[in-house]
Order: sequence, then C-alpha cells, then structure tokens
Amino acid sequence: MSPAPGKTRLRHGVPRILGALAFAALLGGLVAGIRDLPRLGDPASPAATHVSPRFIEAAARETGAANMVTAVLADYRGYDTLGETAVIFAAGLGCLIILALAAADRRETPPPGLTHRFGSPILDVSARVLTPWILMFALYVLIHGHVSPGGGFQGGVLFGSGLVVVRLVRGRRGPAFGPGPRAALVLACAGVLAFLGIGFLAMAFGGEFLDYGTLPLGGDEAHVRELATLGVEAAVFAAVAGTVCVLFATISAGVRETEAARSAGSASPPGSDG
Amino acid sequence: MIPPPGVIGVGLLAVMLVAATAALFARDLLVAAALFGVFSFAAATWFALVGAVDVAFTEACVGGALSTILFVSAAHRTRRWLD
Amino acid sequence: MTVYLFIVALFILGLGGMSLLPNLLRKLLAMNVMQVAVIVFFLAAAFKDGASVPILAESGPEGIAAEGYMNPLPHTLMLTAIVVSVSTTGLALGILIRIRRRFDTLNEVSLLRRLR
Amino acid sequence: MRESLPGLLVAVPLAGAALVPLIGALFRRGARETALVLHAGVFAIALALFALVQDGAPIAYAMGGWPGPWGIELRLDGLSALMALLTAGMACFAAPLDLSGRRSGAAGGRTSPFGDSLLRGVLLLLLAGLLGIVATRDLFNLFVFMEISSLAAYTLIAAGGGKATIAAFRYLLAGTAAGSLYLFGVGFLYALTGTLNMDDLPVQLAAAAPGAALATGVTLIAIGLSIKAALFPLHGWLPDVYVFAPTATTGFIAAVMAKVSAYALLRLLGETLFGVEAGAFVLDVLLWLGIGGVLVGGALAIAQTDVARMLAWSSISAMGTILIAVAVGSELAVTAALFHVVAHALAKGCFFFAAGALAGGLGLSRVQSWAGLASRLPGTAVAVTVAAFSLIGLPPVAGFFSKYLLLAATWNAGGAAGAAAFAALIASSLLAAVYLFRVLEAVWFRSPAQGSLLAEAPRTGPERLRLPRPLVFAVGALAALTLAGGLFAAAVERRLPRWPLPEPVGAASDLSRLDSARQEGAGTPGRRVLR
Amino acid sequence: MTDPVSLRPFAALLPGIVAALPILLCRRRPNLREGVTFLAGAVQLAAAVSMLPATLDGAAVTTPEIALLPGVALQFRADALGLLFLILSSVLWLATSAYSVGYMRSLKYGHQTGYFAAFAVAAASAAGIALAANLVTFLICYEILTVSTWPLVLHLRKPRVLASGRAYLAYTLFAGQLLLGAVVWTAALAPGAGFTPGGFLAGSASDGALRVLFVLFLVGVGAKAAVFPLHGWLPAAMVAPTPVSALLHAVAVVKAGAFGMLRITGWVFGPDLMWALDLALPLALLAGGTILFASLRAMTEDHLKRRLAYSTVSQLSYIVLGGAIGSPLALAGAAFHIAAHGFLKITLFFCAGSVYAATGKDRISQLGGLGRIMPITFAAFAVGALGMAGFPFLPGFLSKWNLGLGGMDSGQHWVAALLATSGALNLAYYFPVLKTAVFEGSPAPRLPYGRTIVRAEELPPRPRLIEPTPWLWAPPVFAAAAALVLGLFPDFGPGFWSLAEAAAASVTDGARDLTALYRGGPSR
Repeated sequence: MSPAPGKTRLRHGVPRILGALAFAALLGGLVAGIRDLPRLGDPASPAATHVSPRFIEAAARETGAANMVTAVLADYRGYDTLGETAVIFAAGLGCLIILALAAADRRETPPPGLTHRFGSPILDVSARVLTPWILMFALYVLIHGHVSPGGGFQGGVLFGSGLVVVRLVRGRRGPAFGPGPRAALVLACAGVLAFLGIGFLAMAFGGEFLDYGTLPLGGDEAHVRELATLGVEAAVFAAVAGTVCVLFATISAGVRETEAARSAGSASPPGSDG
Repeated sequence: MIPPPGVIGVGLLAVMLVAATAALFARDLLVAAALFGVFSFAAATWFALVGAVDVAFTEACVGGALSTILFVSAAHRTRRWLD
Repeated sequence: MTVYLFIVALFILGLGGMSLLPNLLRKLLAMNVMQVAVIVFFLAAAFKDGASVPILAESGPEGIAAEGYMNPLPHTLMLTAIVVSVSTTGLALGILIRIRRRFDTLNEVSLLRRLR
Repeated sequence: MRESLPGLLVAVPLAGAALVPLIGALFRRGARETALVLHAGVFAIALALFALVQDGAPIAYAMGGWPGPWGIELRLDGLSALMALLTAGMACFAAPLDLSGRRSGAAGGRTSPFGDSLLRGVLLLLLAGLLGIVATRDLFNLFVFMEISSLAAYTLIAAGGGKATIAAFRYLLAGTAAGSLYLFGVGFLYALTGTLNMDDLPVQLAAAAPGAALATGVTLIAIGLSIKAALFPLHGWLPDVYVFAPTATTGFIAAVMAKVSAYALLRLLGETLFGVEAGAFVLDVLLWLGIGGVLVGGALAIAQTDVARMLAWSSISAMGTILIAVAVGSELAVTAALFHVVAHALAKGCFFFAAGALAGGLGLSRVQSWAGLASRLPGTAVAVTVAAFSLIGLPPVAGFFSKYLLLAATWNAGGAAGAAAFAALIASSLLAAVYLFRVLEAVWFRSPAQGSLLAEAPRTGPERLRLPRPLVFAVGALAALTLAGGLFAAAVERRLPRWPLPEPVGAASDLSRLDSARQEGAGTPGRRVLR
Repeated sequence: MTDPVSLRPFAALLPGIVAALPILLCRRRPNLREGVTFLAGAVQLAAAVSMLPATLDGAAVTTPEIALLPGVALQFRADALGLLFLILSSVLWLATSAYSVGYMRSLKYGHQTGYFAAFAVAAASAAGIALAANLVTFLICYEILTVSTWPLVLHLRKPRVLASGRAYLAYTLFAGQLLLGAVVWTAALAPGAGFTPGGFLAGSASDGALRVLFVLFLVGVGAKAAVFPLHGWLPAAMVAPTPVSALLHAVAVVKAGAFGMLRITGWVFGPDLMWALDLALPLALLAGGTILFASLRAMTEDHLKRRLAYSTVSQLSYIVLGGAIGSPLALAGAAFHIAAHGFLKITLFFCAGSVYAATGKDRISQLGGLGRIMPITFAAFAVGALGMAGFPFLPGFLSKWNLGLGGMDSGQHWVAALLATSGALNLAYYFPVLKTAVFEGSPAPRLPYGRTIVRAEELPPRPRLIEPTPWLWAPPVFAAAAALVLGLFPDFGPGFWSLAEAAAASVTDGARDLTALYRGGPSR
C-alpha cells in the first residue's frame, strides 16, 4: 500500500496515540505555564528590573551607542553575535558543500538551475535599476546602526541580496555581476576573521577577548568602544553579505561541483564526480 | 512611549496563525510561500508594535524577504514539491 | 495572556506540523512558524507599559530611566535567533534540494522506505 | 596566560573555521595542514586548561570584559575542562581523516582541495560549537553554540550524499525542534528571573516563588536537551545519522556530540536548577527514561545485522546509562557518569572508525561480512575487541571500571529507582555481550564466505588489505587509550572532577555583590568600574 | 600473626600474562613458543612453592593494595586455600602444556600460537583467582578467565563448536554480570570486600537482603562451578580439544567456580551466617541433588568426554557441599577435593584425549579392545576412575571420608549416605568404560610398544599396541602417579592436606586439632 501523492499520511496505531498524548501533555503544560507568567507589559517584572536596566541606563555612557540593541548586540553580548556570525557562516559553508561540492550522485537527476529567465523584461530592468540603491541602502543600514534600527547583519543581508539580484533575475546567462561562490566565500571568511581579529587584538592589548575598551584607538573608552563596534558591525556585514551570496548561488542558481571546482582553480575533471 | 498592542496586536497574531495554518496546508508552493510571506510580515509588524524595531526590521529583511525568496527559488528548480 | 495563548498555538502548530506533515518542505515551513512563536514570546517578555523603543532619545545620556525604554536584551537575543532560524532554513533547503535530486520525492514515508 | 585560555579555547577553532576555507579558496595547498595544526593547538589549550583546573579552582572568563550577568561569562571547571579535553582530543583523531563521504577506491574520485578545505572548516566549526557549549555560563549563548555545532554536524553528515542527506534532514528537524524547545524554556526562565546567567539564575530563582511557569520552563529545557542527547524515547534521529554519515563524522559525533548535550543537561538540571522542585521531578523522570533507553537500545542493537546500526542503538543504550547517572546526581554517580563518558567515547569512537573504514572503504557493513577479519586485518580485529570489551564492561579495559562505578552509584542511590537502574545496567551489559560477542565471534572464529573480499584478499604482500593510515592510527590509538584507561583506572578516576563542583572564586564574589550593586544604581561590579 | 607484605604473589601471576606476548611473537618457531610456556609455568610454580612456608606457618604472603577506584583495590594474598589451588593449577598447567604439545601437533590442529597464548592467560587468571584477596580482584580475574578460555573452547571453529561457544559465553557472562552485581552490593555493605576467614557479612544487612545477595553469588559463581541447573555449558564445551577440556575441568574454569563457592561460603558469608540464614542446608541439598543427577546423567552418555563432563559436574558439587556444610572436616575435605579431583580428572581427560589422538575414537561403545592395545593409557584411566569413586589409598577417598565425617558432625547424616551412593554411581559409570576397553572387542596380539600415531582409519585390521608419543602418555601417567602419591601421602610435596586443613581451620576458628582426630589417611 503505497502512499498516494499529495495525501497526508499519519502514523497509525500506538505511536499515533502516544504522539497525540505527548502533544496534549505539551499543550497542557504550556498553557499551565503561561498562566503563571508575569503580565504582558508589567514594568515590575523581573525581566524589566533585573539585568536589563543597566543596558538602558549605561549603554550610551559605556559603549557610545544610542541604539541599545546595537550596544548589547555588539558589545555586552558581542560573543553571541560572534556565534551568530558563525551560524550563518556555517549555513553558507554547508550549502556550498552540500550543493556545489559534495559527491554528486550518478543517480541524481541533474538540476535545472536557473537556465531560463526568471522574470520579464520589466523585472530585469527594475532589478538593474534597483541594485545600486539596494547596495547604498545596505551601507546606510550598516553605518547608521548605532542610532537607528539596523546594523551589520541587516545591512549584510541587503547587500548580499543586492549583489545577487541581477543574477537571480537573469539566470545563468545573465551578466556576471556580483561575486561568484568562491569570491563570496572569501568575503565571508574575511568577515568572520575580521570579527575574530578584533577580539584577538583586544586580547593582545591586555583585555579579554572582544574587550574593545583596551584597543588603542585614542579618546575615551566609550568612543573607542563605539569605533570598535562599528568595526565589528562591518565584519558581520562582510560575513553576512558573502554568505548570502553563497546561499543564493548554491540554492537558487544551482552552481554545480564542476563549476565551483573550476572557480576554485582545481583540476577535478568533469564527469569524475558523476 | 508605545501603547500596549491591544486589539491590533491580537488581530496581527490572528493573521499570523491563519496565514501559518494556510501556508502549511496550501496545495501550491507559490501560494505557500506567499502565505509564509504574509505570516512573516504580520510578525514583523507585531514586533514593531511592541517596540522591537530592530527585530521587526530584521524579520522583514530575513523572514519576509530572504526566507521567502529562498523557498521560492529553491522550489523553482523542481516541480511537485508538496506531494 | 491572549498573546501567550497565541504563542502557544503557533508553537504547537509549528511543532505539530514538523512532526506530522509528510512533506519535508512543509515541515520546513512549520519549523519557521515554530521559531517565530519563540521570538514572539521573548519580545512579549521585553514589552513594558509606558516605555519607548530602545533607542536613546535626543535628550542625551543624562537622566535615562530604565522605565522609559523597552528591555533591549530580548530584542538582541531574538536578532540572533532570527539569524539562526534563517541559517537553518538555508541549510535545510540545500539538503532538501539534494534529497529531491537523488530520490525524486520529498514525501517522508517514501523516503523512509528508501532508507531501510 | 592562564586567564586568557578559556577565551582562546573557542576562538581558535572559530578562527580556524574561517581561515581554513580561506586558504583553500586562495591557495592550492596548506589548508589541511593548517587545520591539523589548529586542531593540535586546540587540544593543547584544552589540555593546559585541564591541567590548570586540577587544583580545583575554576577559571572564569568574562567575555568582552563584561562580567555576568550582563556580559557572557565562560567558566572552565573540572567538569567542563574534562569535556573540552575529550572533545578536542576526539576531534584530533577525526581531523586527519577524509571527511567527504566518498568511498576510497570507488569511482567517486577525490574531493578537490577546495572542497576538502571547506569540510575541514566545518569540522573546526563543529568543534568550536561543542567547546562553546562546554565553556559557557550563559543560557542563550549555550543555544547559539548548540546551533553552531548542530549546523556543522548537519553539513558533515549530509556531505555523505545519498541516504545521508535524508538522515541529515531528519536530524536537522529534530535538532531544530530541540533548539526551539530549549529556547522556549529559556524564555520562561528569563521572564521569571530576568537573567540568563547560570550563576545568577539560582540566586534569582531562590527569590521567586515556584510555580507552573518555572516547571514548564525547566521541562522544556529538559526535553530540548534530551532530544539532542538522543535520550529514549527522543532518539529517533540517531540511528540513521550514525549509519549513513561519513566515517570520520560518525566517529567524532558518536563519541562526543550527544554527550555534550548530556553535559548541558547535567549543568542545567543538576547544578543551575538544582533545588528547583520541578528540576528534581524532571530528573526522576529522566532516570526512568534512562532505564528504558538502556534496555530498548540494547534490545534493538541485538536485532540489527548492520554493524553501524547496531553500534548506533548501542549508543542510545549508553546515553541512557549516562542519563541514569546524571539523574542520580550523587558525587559517585557523576564521577561514574564522567568515567563512562570518557570510556564510551574512546571505545565507541574506535569502533565507529573501524566500522566506517570497513563499511565505507571495503564494503563490509554487515556483521556476517566481518567473518575472518582477524586473519586479514589482525590489528583492526584486536582494536575492535578491546573496544567491544569496554562497551560490554569486561576487565581490564576502561568500560569495566565505569560500569563498576555506575553500579555502585545506582546501588547507593537506593530505592526502587536505584534498584531498577542497577538491574538495568547489569542487563545492558548482558545485552551488549550478546550483540558484541556476535561480532567478535565473526571476527575471530568464523571463516569468510566463499568469494568474499576477505576470503580473496591475500594475507601478505603488497596486495593485502590495508586501511588508510590516519584511520589505522585513530583506531589503534583509541583502543590503546581504552586499555590504558582500564589499567590506570585509579589515575583516571583521580582526575575526574568531584561533584558538586567547587564554588568559583571570581564569579561568586561578583554575584554576592550583585544586589548591593543594583541598589547603588549605576555602580558596576567586576573588574571594570566606570566613572 | 601479621601477613608479610611482599610482591611475590605477582611472580606467580605475571608469568602467564607476560608470556602471552613472546608466545604470539614466536608464531614461526613452535619449539621456542612452547619453551616459553614451560618457562612461564615453571616460574609460576616456583613462585607458588616459595610462598608455601609462610602460609603453612599461618601467615599469608600479601601484596600491597593497588587502588583501582575509590574503595576498590587490587590485592593478592597467598592464604592456605589459595595456595592449594595455585600450586595445583601450576602443576597441572605444566602437565597440560606438555600434553598440549603432543595433542595439538599430532592432530595437526591450526592456530596453535593463539592457543598457547590464550592458555597462558587463562592459567594466569586462574592464579589470580586463587590469590585474590578481595571480591573485586576475584571478579576481575574471573572475567578475564572467561574471555581467555572462550577462544580455547572455540578452537576448532566448526559450526557446532561455535554454537557451543555461544552456550559457554551465555552461561559464564551471565553469571559474571550477576557476580559483578553481587560484588558491588557486597562492597557497598562492607567497604573493601576483602575475603575474611569466617565471613564478614554478618549483621551488615537484613536477612532477606543477604539471602538475595547469596543467590546472586550462587548463580554468579555456581554457573562456572556447573551447579545444577547451570551446568548446561559444560557438556557442550566438550567440543573443544581435549587439553582445553582438561583445563576447563581440572585447572581453571570449573575448578575456579568451585573454589569461588568455597570462598563465598567460607570467606564472605561464613558457615555460621550460612546456617543462621538457613542457606546452608538448601545449598547442601542442591549440591547433593547435583551429585546424584549428574552421576545418573553421566551413565546415559556414550560420548566419553561428555561422560567425564557430567562426572565433573557431580564431583565439583562435593566441594560445594563441603562449603555448604561448613564444619571443619567438611571444609577440609572440600578443599582437599580441589586437588584430588584436579589430579584425577586430568588423568581421565588425558587418557580420553590420547585415545582420540591415537585412534580417532571418542565414544565409549567404540573403545572395544583398546585397553589391550593401549595398556599404559588405560591403566592411568583406571587409577583416575577408582579415585573418583573414592577408592581407598587414592585421594578421592580422603576428601570424601572427611566430607562424610564433616556432615555427621553437623548432624547431616544423609551426607554419608549420599557419598556412598555417589561412589557406587561413579563406579557404575566408569566401570563400563574399562570393561568395554579391556574385555570387549576383538582380541589383540601382544606386540612391542610402537611410537607411531595411528589414526582411526589407519588402524590395521589386526590391532597391535599403539601407545602414542610420550608427549601423550607421559602426562597421564604423571598425573595418575601424582594422584597415587597424594592418596597415600596426603602431605607429600607441597602438603595439600595441610593446606586444606589450615584453610578449614582458619574459617572455623582454630579447629585444626579437631581435624587431626579424624585424619583419614596417613600423615607425614
């Protein structure tokens, strides 16, 4: 009895009952749990009174950032952000390995990739017109992250998207605007390394890892931290932009192993992977 | 000062719930991706509503745009994705 | 309370979809729904009545009161969570494409049959 | 130098993860060598930390100079230093191996140097993620590093291609669900306490009234970590992953990855949330689930004909064992759990490397196909035997002593649960004996089937069967360590941390000053005093 | 008297383990390889004998404790019982090694290097069991013995052999795990769990708990001692080459189990506690039942080695019986029976193996006439058989006599009846063997001794004397002679009887004088 395509098939029998019971228990537990939480918006809740006040009250003084989220993100909890950069870098590496480089199986049907045009001439033209603006806006988001929403990550996403939008719209036969997967990867690696480099530099000057305050940039500590935060954001920007390009190149454009290998300057003969 | 999300917030959450349910059971991938986009933008709006402007911006960039585009472009390369 | 109920509903919808839907791509969509539910939850915890967005007003650093601004910590955490979410989605799509190429289906039941 | 080591422990492999692909993209060679040097360096750092914490004083490290609970704190105490050492050490064995899933000698050919450098970068990323989990004192930071390690693991598994992609995707779904459940639970704790710091959390919880929200949060965290630790009945993702992933990946993740999650469970439920009523309840449940996992894993391992799948079920059984000890939570039990973690990692890594080399390189994946192995690959046969003895718990190898400690710990725990765990542990040894002696019988005493690879291969000369040299080294070294762990059990045991862990010197004083600092307003505890 | 602390027990333990490596390295030079075996055996025996004077003086040479885990230490002590077993196993290891050379070479068996290496490890672990000073040490050696004898049982690698190997492992590993549980439990009750004459568990836990603990021990050790109903593996393991069977029965495995039973009853629980817990009588009855059952079962076996195996099941239960009764004489008899049975049974196995090696016959019904063409072998066999039956002037008599007296002492008069019955049954199942071999079959002409080995199919139509190579007939002759000497002069050489007496006296608190009254044989 083979499953009909499009039909939802659930498990039968005991596992199904047990699964249903588990879900019911989870639902019950969650509902019971939320009844016990502090009221939404309670200014006296522990979350509002315990650790966070410092971020609000001292962020500008200690880190020089008006946007408290940026201050926490890049400075107080810069280590999280380093991890976050590593996560998206991992995704980029992963897609590159899985889609472009990993052993291509003979039994796999060749992917169509974006061999034909995705859209219409209107889309094509608007993509070309939009691209510079997207890129500039991305830079603005990066630089202005200190005082307004945004920062390295959002800017990076926008920048990466801007780089690949033409390629995305025009397909493989379009103009080779934007970096190929290898160049994008180099950009991403450089971004991650720059972030780590700032951290190591802080160590070299006697502080803890990512302790920007020790960097010899002159001025008072908050200003130094502000500058370093900008550097970190730029590093994240590069890492994310590169990774987004890699993601698009592998998932959307369907770069195959041979192609990536060629761009990597390797001499893997075509067909040896198939 | 930002007022409590109130009725608008509840409405947005309801939109999210409906859009998510519809996306999960949509027959066609493009419909599913579009509904997922709606879900993400509703979420982003709700985030903005509770004052999380950074998160709202990111969700709009990432959830609303990047994820949706990735879904669509990945799916574009094959058919019968939702069988 | 209403917000929390919606969060639970979204979370259960996502988790249930992940475990019960047979199609891997649908599972992936459900996974995103579940992650958004957690993000909403954290942001609900960040909300303070009578507070503003956590960006310093023009008045300068003097006399900043914690009561005046939203809790920025959950916002920061959720930025990271969103990135984690999109990274996972991207990688999952990559794997999905490989599965689709090799096995010509995304139905979990058929795939599991191929696995054994 | 001593103070900066915890920062380097995670930062160095992270830097390597970006550096190695960069070298691979820009130059023709050098990536592999760089990766090996970095792995050795990380191991050296972990070793130095392990040696430094032997005096009992943990090394705390405030990331970015911000003390907890505002910043993210790392802490290397005896427990985390041990896990770090184990993880870094196992990574050293996996690092020289071929990480792509291609069969040597098959038509697939070799991975390009660029692709190889990417895979090595991902392995470093996996290592960084695991070390981050081990070192951090921050609940959310734990989540971030959990995701780093998970994404890297998905990649390494899926790199095997074919069926490995399905296994990787299912693992990805399970792992992400686990991560979200964990994060949801952390959200509950954060909403109740306002802190994410593992030292601050108990202080704040002591002030808060226990309630349903706390119980829900603790339970969600436990479920999430249990999925990652493949605790029965949440183990569904594990067997396929261990079977289909490339050899080097399987050997590494089977040896340490689930155990790092079990470590996180111990940290959170046994230490941070110790004293929380719900935590104690969850631990009780975990104990019974561990018993179930021990028995089910062992029984299903017997049912398998594929060596790797059998070992995978054996791992589920072993995780049940470790969870039992973690749940018992006495000093002896935690010592036993750690001894078992070390012994099992060494033995299972050895066995999986050997099984992977034979299945991937020579196509010998079934138990029966190993018949006659001793006559053609005697060294491998000896190593597998040592590993099997350790997994069963026979003297004089390491597994016997961990089993002994586990039995003693569960016996001392008393009660119905203790007696049941005691019986389950004995039963698990018997089950392990059934499925592993079946392998040993084939290896040593059965003759290979007519026409099979092992029957045809000559015993000597250049045409004789050989495994890749790094694999031989890994298998042999791990077997030797397993034996040494048994012969020098007292020395190993002496170096295991004592539970409960000693109070940290630096961080605790920060925390005690926390409340007064808050009352003073802007005054900041810790090293940095602004204004 | 304080025990002298010395490393000398290690000299008795290590030769076997250390020898395994050179044995494996000398795979191309068989003579050198076997030379290493003999050297190791000689060193082990010399070390054992060197500890004899101190032990007979009542002080046991003891090694320092080697800590393994907190509260768990490796320690060896050469007390009277241990030394008795050690000397016995050393002597018999040497004899079996010599026999193995002849047997394995004449039958041209493969894998001899692995065989001798495993043999050496098994001998070393038997020595470890003998000298173990606490339960954990005992357990470790016990488990190593299990895994080192497994390859020996599987030596022939045929499908039927593999099945028997599985049965062997199933019983022994199961028992080993229960023993592990029991040891952990005991160590929790009494830290260190060192063997103490007279036991150390009294009052450490409730009666019910102690009874459960005893059952764990009984299964854990009893499976190796082949106590009914855990004896199933022993006849199955007869598929092994004969020297291995000899090792299993006389030198190491089964004997280690019986030795372990004595240790458990005398040195862990102690006779007083055994009686107080109402454990002694059930155990004695179980042992008695095993004796009768196995004797009857042996009669139905046509396969010679399997008949010997059931004989072992029966005979080793004498030791268990003595341990259960726990009176001084019973204990002394039981301890002495370790040695007595060792020499006698190894004689019988050697003979069975020689017959098989010379003629390829392994069933009793096939033995017709062989007694007349292999007179030396069957003479030795007769000594062994009579000794088993408890014939006076053979060592079996001494142990049974004391067992019976010990039973009477403790008011268990049925023991004497049981022993008499069992002796009769022994005769009933050994006599047919001799009868068939000597009086049945075709008459054979008297011919001078020949040294050639003749396979069954090569037997000439008119049989002549076909005693095999001295490697095959000298060991049984030696063993039979040793048994005779032991029967006539129980204290000859190492003084097995004195050791048994001292062991019993230590358990029952200075009852040495009592035993002297009843001493059944001539003493020195």
